[in-house]
Amino acid sequence: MDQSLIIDNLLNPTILFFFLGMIVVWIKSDLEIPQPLPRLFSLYLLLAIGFKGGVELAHTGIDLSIMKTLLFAVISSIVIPIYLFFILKKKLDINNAGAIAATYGSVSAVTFVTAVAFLQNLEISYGGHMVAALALMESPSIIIGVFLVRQFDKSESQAAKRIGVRETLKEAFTNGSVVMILGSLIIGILTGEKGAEALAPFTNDIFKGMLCFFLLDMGILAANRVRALKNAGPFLIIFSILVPIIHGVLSILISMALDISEGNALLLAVLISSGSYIAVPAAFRLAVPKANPGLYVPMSLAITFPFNIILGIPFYFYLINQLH
Amino acid sequence: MDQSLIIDNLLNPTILFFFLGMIVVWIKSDLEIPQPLPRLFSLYLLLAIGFKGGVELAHTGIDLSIMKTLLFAVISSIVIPIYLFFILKKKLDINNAGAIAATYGSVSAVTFVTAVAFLQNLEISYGGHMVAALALMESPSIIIGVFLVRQFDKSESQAAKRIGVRETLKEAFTNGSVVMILGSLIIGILTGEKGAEALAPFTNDIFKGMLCFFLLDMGILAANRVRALKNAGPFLIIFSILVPIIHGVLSILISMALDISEGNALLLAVLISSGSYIAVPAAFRLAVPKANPGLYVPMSLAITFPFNIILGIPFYFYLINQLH
Amino acid sequence: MDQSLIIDNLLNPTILFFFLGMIVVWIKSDLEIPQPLPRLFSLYLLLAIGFKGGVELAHTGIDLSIMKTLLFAVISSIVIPIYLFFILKKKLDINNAGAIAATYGSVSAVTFVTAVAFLQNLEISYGGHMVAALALMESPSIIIGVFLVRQFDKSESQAAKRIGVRETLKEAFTNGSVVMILGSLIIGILTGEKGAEALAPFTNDIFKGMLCFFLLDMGILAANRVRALKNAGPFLIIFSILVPIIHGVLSILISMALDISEGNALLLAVLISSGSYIAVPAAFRLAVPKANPGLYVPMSLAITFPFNIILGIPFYFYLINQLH
Amino acid sequence: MKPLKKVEIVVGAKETKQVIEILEAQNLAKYTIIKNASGRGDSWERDGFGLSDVFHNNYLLFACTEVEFESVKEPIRILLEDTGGICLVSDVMWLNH
Amino acid sequence: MKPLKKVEIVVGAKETKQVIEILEAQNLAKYTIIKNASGRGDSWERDGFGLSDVFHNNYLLFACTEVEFESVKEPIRILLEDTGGICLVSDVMWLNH
Amino acid sequence: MKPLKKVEIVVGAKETKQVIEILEAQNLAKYTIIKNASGRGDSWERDGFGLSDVFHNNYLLFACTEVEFESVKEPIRILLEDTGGICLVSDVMWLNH
Ligand SMILES: Nc1ncnc2c1ncn2[C@@H]1O[C@H](COP(=O)(O)O)[C@@H](O)[C@H]1O
Ligand SMILES: Nc1ncnc2c1ncn2[C@@H]1O[C@H](COP(=O)(O)O)[C@@H](O)[C@H]1O
Ligand SMILES: Nc1ncnc2c1ncn2[C@@H]1O[C@H](COP(=O)(O)O)[C@@H](O)[C@H]1O
Ligand code: NA
Ligand code: NA
Ligand code: NA
Repeated sequence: MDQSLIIDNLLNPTILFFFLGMIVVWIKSDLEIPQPLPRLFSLYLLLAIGFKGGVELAHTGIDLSIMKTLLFAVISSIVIPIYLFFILKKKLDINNAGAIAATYGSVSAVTFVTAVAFLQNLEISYGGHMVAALALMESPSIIIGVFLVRQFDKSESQAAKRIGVRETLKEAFTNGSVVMILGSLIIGILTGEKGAEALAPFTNDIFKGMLCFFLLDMGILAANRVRALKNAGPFLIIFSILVPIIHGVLSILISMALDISEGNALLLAVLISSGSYIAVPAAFRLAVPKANPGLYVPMSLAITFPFNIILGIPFYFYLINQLH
Repeated sequence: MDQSLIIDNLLNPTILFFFLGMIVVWIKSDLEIPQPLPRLFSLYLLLAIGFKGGVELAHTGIDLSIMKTLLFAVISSIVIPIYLFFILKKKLDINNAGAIAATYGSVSAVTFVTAVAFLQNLEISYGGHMVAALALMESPSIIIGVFLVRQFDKSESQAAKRIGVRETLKEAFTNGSVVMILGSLIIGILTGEKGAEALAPFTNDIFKGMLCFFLLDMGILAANRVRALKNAGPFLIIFSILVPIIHGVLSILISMALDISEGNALLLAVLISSGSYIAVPAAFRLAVPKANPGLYVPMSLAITFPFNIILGIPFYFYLINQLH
Repeated sequence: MDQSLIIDNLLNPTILFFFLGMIVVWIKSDLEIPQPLPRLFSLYLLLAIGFKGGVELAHTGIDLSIMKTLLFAVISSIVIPIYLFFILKKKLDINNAGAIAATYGSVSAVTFVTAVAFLQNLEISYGGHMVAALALMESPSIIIGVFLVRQFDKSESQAAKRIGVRETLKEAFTNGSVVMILGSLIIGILTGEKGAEALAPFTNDIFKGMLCFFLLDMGILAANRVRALKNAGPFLIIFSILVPIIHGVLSILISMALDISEGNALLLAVLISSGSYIAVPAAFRLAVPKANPGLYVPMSLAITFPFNIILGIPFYFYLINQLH
Repeated sequence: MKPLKKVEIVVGAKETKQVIEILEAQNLAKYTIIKNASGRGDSWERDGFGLSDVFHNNYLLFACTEVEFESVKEPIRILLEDTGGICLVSDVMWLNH
Repeated sequence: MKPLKKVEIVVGAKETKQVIEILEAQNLAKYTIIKNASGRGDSWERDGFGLSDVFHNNYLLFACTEVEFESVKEPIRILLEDTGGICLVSDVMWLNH
Repeated sequence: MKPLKKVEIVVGAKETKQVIEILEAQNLAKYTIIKNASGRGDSWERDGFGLSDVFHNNYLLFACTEVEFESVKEPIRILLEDTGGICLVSDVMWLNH
């Protein structure tokens, strides 16, 4: 494998700031990005990526090949939580099995954004509909995860009484990050070229810098959260690295079969292999309070996410290039 | 009336983000712009608009026509609270009558900023002194409102003892948003062309994007605040829409008579028709604590403000165009 | 002395916003930059200045003259706290003598950033290694200050038992601002030209605007903190103005002898004459809790800092020009 | 001054709405909330960081009569059984104005 | 340990200064403030959002002797009558150091 | 409901870690922290502004048995002697779930 891809990725300021964040924790520095500044960066990134995707989508329109890609994306987010649940059920209680399955069926917007920056560096284009894929993939696995838990959990859970099917659906589809990205996407579609140009200094020019800041915070967060996995045992750690690799590779093979372009294939691989740590915990806290966010959030946030942005993205890209 | 003006306005990303904010509340999404991020956006907008106005003003200088405009602006902010008070007194207690009167005598900086963005889209220029008008119009109606309440309220209010005339004046003229806009205006005047250029990427280029973010938050806020008016009765709701229309139209007619340019006439209409929801509640909370901010803030923030930015601005502009 | 230098400096928007901040406090306005927005600006400035310094340094490389400058910088931050300690010991208790000595041996990043903006205005270049000097000068004086206090304080302090030499070293070198600037510097070095260009809109273009915002907050802060010195007596007030002048002048003379360029000599003078108000209080709070931050922080923040950015920088620059 | 019960509840940020719904169901809609609390208990640490609410707690305080408290006691207990958190009750004097 | 009175006050963010002035008038200038509280009471809801302070509450806490509390009790009562809010008093032991 | 001691501590933001270390040393790792408190006491005013933690306080609250409190009482007293701050102890009933 072409090592220069990985090294190039590592010398990217965005990834370097992520490392800086991890170092901050290792040397026990008191550097922190106080709340709610991380929300500012994350809202900004969702707005920028959503808006740009919408503008792009208005330009290209929707054709059969786009529909194909979106369908693939949504189906993956339905199939993955089901098959993972039955594997996880053998090792874990029902609640946590459902939560972890939903986590990996859903997606990580930050990983997506980092992959977008990776593509921009290489000047490789991607479709605006990939942002739609991101938005569409957040919620389905939540519904499925909660449904599976309720199906198999025989105990009379209080939460199940309080939070019914409708509340779960509502919670899954109205999560802040889903609404922000979908809303910005639609606004991007409705806004003409001229409107997009007027926003470009905000949504495009300072994008990379904001991402650096945000990944600095994510590095701090990931390095802090990883501690919670001290007693989690090797199965879950291996799971958090193996699952993205398998999902990434499979996704790339299917993308090839579907004749999906280089850039889009990378983003799909990143979406499918990443795990959620915003929408899923929010919904599961309400619907399945007995699942332990101290477990499934660190898995996706502190292992899968760093793996993906450091090694996964260049590796997936290498694979795509080999197969093209 | 030329419908395309309204539709163009509605398809503006800034206004679309305002709608997104309202939708967030309607679908009960957990999306929120956590405190104090909205303050960041609002401080930024005051700084940017103030500074740009100052730079512009240093360029054009002050002439008789500008003095005329400023005088008109200040007089309107004195006359309006007086006449409104005597109307409102018939329907409401003295305290709330005074507060609502002051609210509509004063101005909304966010409405002003949105109108500026509207003009920028149409590439219509406006004078730097309009920012001075904005700053000058914030405080007078507060003084008058408090004075009227004290005049007509016979109860021995504790607040009147604690907060005298001097404290009220101080509170009215040193409100944070007044100081921020006036300060930035003066700094803009003192700074030369070169200094202004160095700041332009900050004050100009990212301006639209910051406004989008801020209007997203204002949409959430307006949709939340409107609930407080559930039991307010139809009079106040109708008042909150009728008053801006009347004030806007009157202001446009006088502007025509005074031969004020298109862009400036629009901004004046917006200032005069808008209502304050920052400076007035701050001062009234101290000087007239018996007035209910749960009433007069939602009126200006949740009815007048959305009305103005969605329909008012294109309507005023249409009218100005017809009369020119 | 060429008065126009001072007046030019005063009419700089950055400095004007600092004045605005002080006025806000004097007129008792309720304008405030709520927490943690000031941290956002300060983190941004450290990131931007560090990154730019690193990119510059990668360009120029390190030569003997740079090593000379860095050595001079570090030595000054070792010598200053020692000599100041023995002077201060005559007037104050050991704990506060140590804290003030460490304060003036260390540096103020904000003063540095303001001086950078001053140089940019005059289009005078400076070396990327000056950022390294800033980072290297933060910590040594802390170690020395704590060491001196422990040496001379005969009381069996509980803190000394809890916080040993190792903790003090750790605290001094892992302070958030040190890590942020050093980390960004190294990232800047590792990132190539292309990466730097992609970040430029963020790190360069909006830099001045962010500095304005930040100095507005610093003006508010300085004017508030100065009150704490009401009962401090004239010695400390005079100290806070005299010490920067003496250190600035001495530093300039040595810079001339070492043949250091105009821009770099100014930045050195600013570093050496400024006092820390972030790293030093953080470390002293733990290691020497009996020292009073209500004393040494206002000295550097409310007297030395305003003196330096208003009068010091143009004065040092005038002097450098005369001697060149 | 009038004797009342002060009830302090620490729960996850996401769960606060459910506590308030319990109060409202008994017409007990007077309370104060302090957001952004962090803490540790029997479950995972809530360090107050991160983008997801599940690592944030809220602190909720309300003063009410003993009778009023009795009316919400059991629903609160059942909720906390599910969600974790803590509920502390103490005697206070209310400076009625 | 020494018995003291703990006084907790929730008032609008704008009014906090007036509470502190009452304390300072009696040389009772030891207190802790937690800003950004939200809540509901008899008046309008303070949801903690928006640009204006009138939808924000502050939480103020001070420990003092019973005699000291008596000296500020009446002025606080009069202020709260005007501004709304709540004042709760309870017994605590102070771990004097 | 079970009787417990409620311990409230206000200390400088920098010192909070040391309080928690004291608790952890006694296996008392259940607590709630509210950051960004401001206040005044015997030492300099902590107004909650500025870039340095030394002008910020934290509020820490934990509920424990009397025996547990006795085990941390002396170390807390010694720490506060050095760092300033306040520690208040009161009786509460815990709604055990
Ligand atoms: N004994 C306690 N004292 C103070 N706060 C507590 C205590 N136990 C739990 N908490 C708070 O309640 C939250 C949830 O508790 P738990 O469900 O036990 O993990 C913790 O994160 C703490 O903030
Ligand atoms: N019974 C109560 N318990 C807790 N907080 C209260 C109570 N009553 C009022 N408050 C607080 O005091 C604020 C003002 O109260 P009010 O003036 O009654 O609207 C409310 O927004 C609450 O934060
Ligand atoms: N009597 C008190 N009541 C409430 N808070 C206090 C009291 N004394 C001190 N504090 C808090 O503890 C912090 C440090 O106190 P001190 O070390 O006395 O300056 C102060 O800034 C206050 O926040
Ligand atoms: Na996935
Ligand atoms: Na008006
Ligand atoms: Na120095």
